[in-house]
Amino acid sequence: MRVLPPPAFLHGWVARWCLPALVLLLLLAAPAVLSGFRMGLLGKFLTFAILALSLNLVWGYGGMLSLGHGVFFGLGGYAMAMFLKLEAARDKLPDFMFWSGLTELPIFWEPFRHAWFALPMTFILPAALAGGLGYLVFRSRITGVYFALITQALALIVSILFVGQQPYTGGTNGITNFRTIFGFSVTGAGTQLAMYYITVAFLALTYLLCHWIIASRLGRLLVAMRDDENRVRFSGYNPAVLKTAVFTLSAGLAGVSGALFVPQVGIISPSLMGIVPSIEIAIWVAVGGRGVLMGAVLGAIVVNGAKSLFSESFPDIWQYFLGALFVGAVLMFPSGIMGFFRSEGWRPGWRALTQARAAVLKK
Amino acid sequence: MDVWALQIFNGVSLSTILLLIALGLALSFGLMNVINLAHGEFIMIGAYTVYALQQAAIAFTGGPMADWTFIVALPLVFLIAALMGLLVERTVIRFLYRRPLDTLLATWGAALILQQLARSIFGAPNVQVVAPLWLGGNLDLGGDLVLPFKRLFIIAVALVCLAGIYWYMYRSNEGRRMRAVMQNRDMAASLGVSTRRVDSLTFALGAGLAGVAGWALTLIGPIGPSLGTFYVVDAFIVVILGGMGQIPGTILAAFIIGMFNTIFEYGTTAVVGKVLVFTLVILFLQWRPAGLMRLRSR
Amino acid sequence: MINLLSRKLGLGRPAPASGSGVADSGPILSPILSVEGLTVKFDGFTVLDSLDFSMERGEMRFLIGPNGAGKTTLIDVITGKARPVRGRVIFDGWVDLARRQEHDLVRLGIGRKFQTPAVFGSLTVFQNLEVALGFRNSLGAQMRDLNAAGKERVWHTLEQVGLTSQAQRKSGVLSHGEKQWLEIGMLLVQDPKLLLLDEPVAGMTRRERDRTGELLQRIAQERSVLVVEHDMVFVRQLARKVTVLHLGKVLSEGTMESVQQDPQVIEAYLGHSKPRAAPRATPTEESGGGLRSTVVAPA
Amino acid sequence: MLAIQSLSVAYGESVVLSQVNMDVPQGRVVCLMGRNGVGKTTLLKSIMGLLRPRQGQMCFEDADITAWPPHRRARAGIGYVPQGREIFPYLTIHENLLMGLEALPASARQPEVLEQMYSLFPALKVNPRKVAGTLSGGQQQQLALARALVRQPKLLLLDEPTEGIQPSIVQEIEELLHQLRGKGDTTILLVEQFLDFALGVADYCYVMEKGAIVLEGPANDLDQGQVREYLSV
Repeated sequence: MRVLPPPAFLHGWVARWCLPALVLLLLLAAPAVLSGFRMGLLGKFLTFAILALSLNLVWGYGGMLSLGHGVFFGLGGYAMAMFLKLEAARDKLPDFMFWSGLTELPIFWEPFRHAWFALPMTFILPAALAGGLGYLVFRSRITGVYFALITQALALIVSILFVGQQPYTGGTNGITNFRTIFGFSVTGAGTQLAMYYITVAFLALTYLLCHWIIASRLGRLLVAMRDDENRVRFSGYNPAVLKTAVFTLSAGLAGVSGALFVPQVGIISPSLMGIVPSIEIAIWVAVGGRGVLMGAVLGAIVVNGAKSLFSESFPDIWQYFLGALFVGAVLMFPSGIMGFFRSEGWRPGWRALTQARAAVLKK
Repeated sequence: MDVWALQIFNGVSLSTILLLIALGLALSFGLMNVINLAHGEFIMIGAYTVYALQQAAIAFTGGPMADWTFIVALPLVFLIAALMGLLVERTVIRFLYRRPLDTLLATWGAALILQQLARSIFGAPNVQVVAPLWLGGNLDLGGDLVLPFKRLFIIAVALVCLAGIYWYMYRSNEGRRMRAVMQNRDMAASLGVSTRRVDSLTFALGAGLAGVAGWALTLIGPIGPSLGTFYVVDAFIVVILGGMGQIPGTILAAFIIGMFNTIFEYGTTAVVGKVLVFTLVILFLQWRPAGLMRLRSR
Repeated sequence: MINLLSRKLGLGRPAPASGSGVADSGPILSPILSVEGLTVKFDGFTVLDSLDFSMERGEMRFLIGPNGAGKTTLIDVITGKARPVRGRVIFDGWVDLARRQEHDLVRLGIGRKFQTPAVFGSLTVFQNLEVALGFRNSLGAQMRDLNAAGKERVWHTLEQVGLTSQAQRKSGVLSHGEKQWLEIGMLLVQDPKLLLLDEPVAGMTRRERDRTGELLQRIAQERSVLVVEHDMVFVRQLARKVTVLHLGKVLSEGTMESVQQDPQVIEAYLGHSKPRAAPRATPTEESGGGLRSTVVAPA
Repeated sequence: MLAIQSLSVAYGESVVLSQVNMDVPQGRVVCLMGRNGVGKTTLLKSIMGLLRPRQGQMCFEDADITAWPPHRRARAGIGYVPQGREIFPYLTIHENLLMGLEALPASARQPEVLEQMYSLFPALKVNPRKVAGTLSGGQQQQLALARALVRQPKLLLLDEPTEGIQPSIVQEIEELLHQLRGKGDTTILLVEQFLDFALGVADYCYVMEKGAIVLEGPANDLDQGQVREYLSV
């Protein structure tokens, strides 16, 4: 039985760029109709969308479920926050250091005065951590559940490490009370609008970068590794190096999203990088559709939209709902929103194809 | 000298609790290739069961019985946690055999629901179980060596549990069946063992043990809805270090992690100690990726 | 960064010159593969027993033998999956294969096909070959499309394995036989010196098997091929030289005809190497001694 | 006793058994022959319920067992000695034997019957607390046989019991099969690739090639030359 090919327009150029372009247009137009509060919220979701994209790259395409992406997000966020905090403190000691009894600025804070150092660090710090850990882990051929658990342990350890180092990191409260960014008031409407557009730009760039990668031979190699790592090894590649490279890049992108988050929301704290937020990123991706770039973006926006909707009025129900979402998304909709539209919404022929593919993937 | 003896004592005390938690994880991984992220919630359920029972005793008897509820609670804790484990296994995990990563996410969902349930029933703030008076003292061995009864009691109970597990695994028919399924599922089924039943029982057993760990933790500090998350990650590390699904490896790993944690903590701080242990485990895996013990494979 | 990674990947460099033994590049006449005194044990059970075996350049050799003879284990040792207790495997006259990583072996020119087809199910047939072809590209080069020569090569290989018309289909939906051919194609496109094929026609229909036979004939013109196979019809069709393994040792070697005549081989396949007791009379009525007494204890 | 009708089994895309019909009558020894890789083991696994057939039907003592899980088949009286023994390597000899009683209702699990097995296989009696994985191949095979026989199955599936085993033990196994056949209350389906061994014990033979039965008949009527053709290189 030949399976019908999907409708031509859906897998051609149009399909590839139509939805993203539409989303981009909506995002660009959003500030015109949204209140400042809602726009701020949307801006926050968009940083999460970047984060989800970064996880989708390693998990959706590479098959490595990282439960530690919150850490990379957080490291980027802290790097940015240190810069902003120093700008706010001017020549004085940042307030929380003063409260914790420090008398002078710790040496490793010093370079973060400079944007040329701090901004690249939002990428480099998480990337370096991921690169080091990733190489060790992948080299000893730790995959699957083991990898997930190790990254989860990373999330726990780094978050309690930041809680414990009160004088240097602000402890549980994290770093907050920023004043200006490059001289502009952080809370100013204009700054917020600018930050929003910068975030949209970064989201678009990240999307393009991810698309470029997955559409390249490297991306196909990544998918090949997900399908059958042993075959990749027997095809002459060293999976440890490839995986480390992708994991490193992904962590760097997560760091950038953290850096964009901080000026918009005004805080970074260990509670944003621990176990709970780290694994929530995975559910954004799962709900949106793993292995589909747009899925990660939509998943991050939809789940967080629902979260703010619910948790404003019924915080209890939200927790139950989130739990059910984890169970349900995995048990009933393993291919997420995008997968649903692709398989159920269209012609039966495509459904058959997707099912056949799913069956093969499951194997 | 006394200082070190005390550290070793603390290490043993931590190790036994870790082991109670990790055993369930190791057993269900060895049997079903499944890691249950809701495992920590069984700890929490165990702890809250003690709390609820004590509150009930105080409410109905006005207090005098409260001390004894703590002991009475033990079998009940085991039973309730085991039943919750059975529930999770039957409703979530059994559908996800052979999809380990998906199991992680789905069981995390179950964990969230269980945590919120605890929050809805008992409130979000931490609560404290009142330790029985007779556990309030210390065993004074002279010098600086003062061992709290509470900790000694925990070690004793944990050892009793371990002895029970040992008996169950190596002396009972159910345990023999479980080991057989672990070693060769198809063959065990071909000999007439209902592997589904063994899976469920083992899972429930692991959950029950975690519940007992929760019961023990009520002696150490306050309890809250997310009590389990903190301990269970250490247990994951134990299971990874021990070699997934390896019982002797798990036991050894629990003691190594417990000891190192306590010793590093003593030398530095609690947090730095954890970082050091984590780093050591990662480095150890470079040398032996399959953990301390591994099944020889053909 | 990319350069560094590429070096780590070992992409784009010639075969490592760090082989042990003879320093010079391999003499042309040396065997492509030579196994010397190889012993492998699992749990104390001897799977390969000081096995000596060698293959000439450009040869297509079939490896047969009853169950548990150690055929797959031999391939496992060559590809570094199993570790020998003693002995060594020399490739291309001078490269000792001990403790080589898998990707290193591929770069040396050894390709292995697994028993069950291992292809990348979510990639198209073309992309599968593209991934296989790119193993010498650096990470940076992986970001660019295949050059024209590379594409040409992929198409050429597709034609060789007869999958041209399937090029744009996801390989996961291919039939079993097509997957097998695709995997062979993935090896071919890498232009290996030595091809190890583990039961390439298992589970194939008759027609598929015949096509595979033709394919192997063509492949073997340009490289050395070692095939493990049970399907005797297939072996008979193709084989020039056959090695029979039994209990971890070479039992017989030669043309198919000579091997077939070898009493030891017949014994290994049909009987036990033990002095047989006279058949016992048994009480069951139907099982009269007739046939049994005519059973010739071979050799 | 066991009737198989047009059974087809596939691993993914690759068809391993196609349209196999087979009949194992009560009290007989039926032998299934063929070179390795033709699907003999797959057939036994399907009978045991370890593989799901794509189509076809299996009946055991008039019950349709096609959809039954393995443990239910075991409890109905099917015993299985798999290829490669598959004893439980970290269980003791004694525990392995106890596993053999699993298929019986709890009340019928009499440890006394173990004694019979020990007297049947004295090698196992030497140290029943020994971990089974440390036994030699031949002893493991004896253990696997004992484990299957201890509950006195109505139908015994034997997969290459002589593979890779020293001749003296092969002979013992052969004698055991003769004894079992003599008693007549155990039906045996034997998979074997060695012609002389097979013909030595079987009443009826099937020969398999590429997943299908190509030859069958009473052991003494079988055209030996043809069988050799199928089994040899």
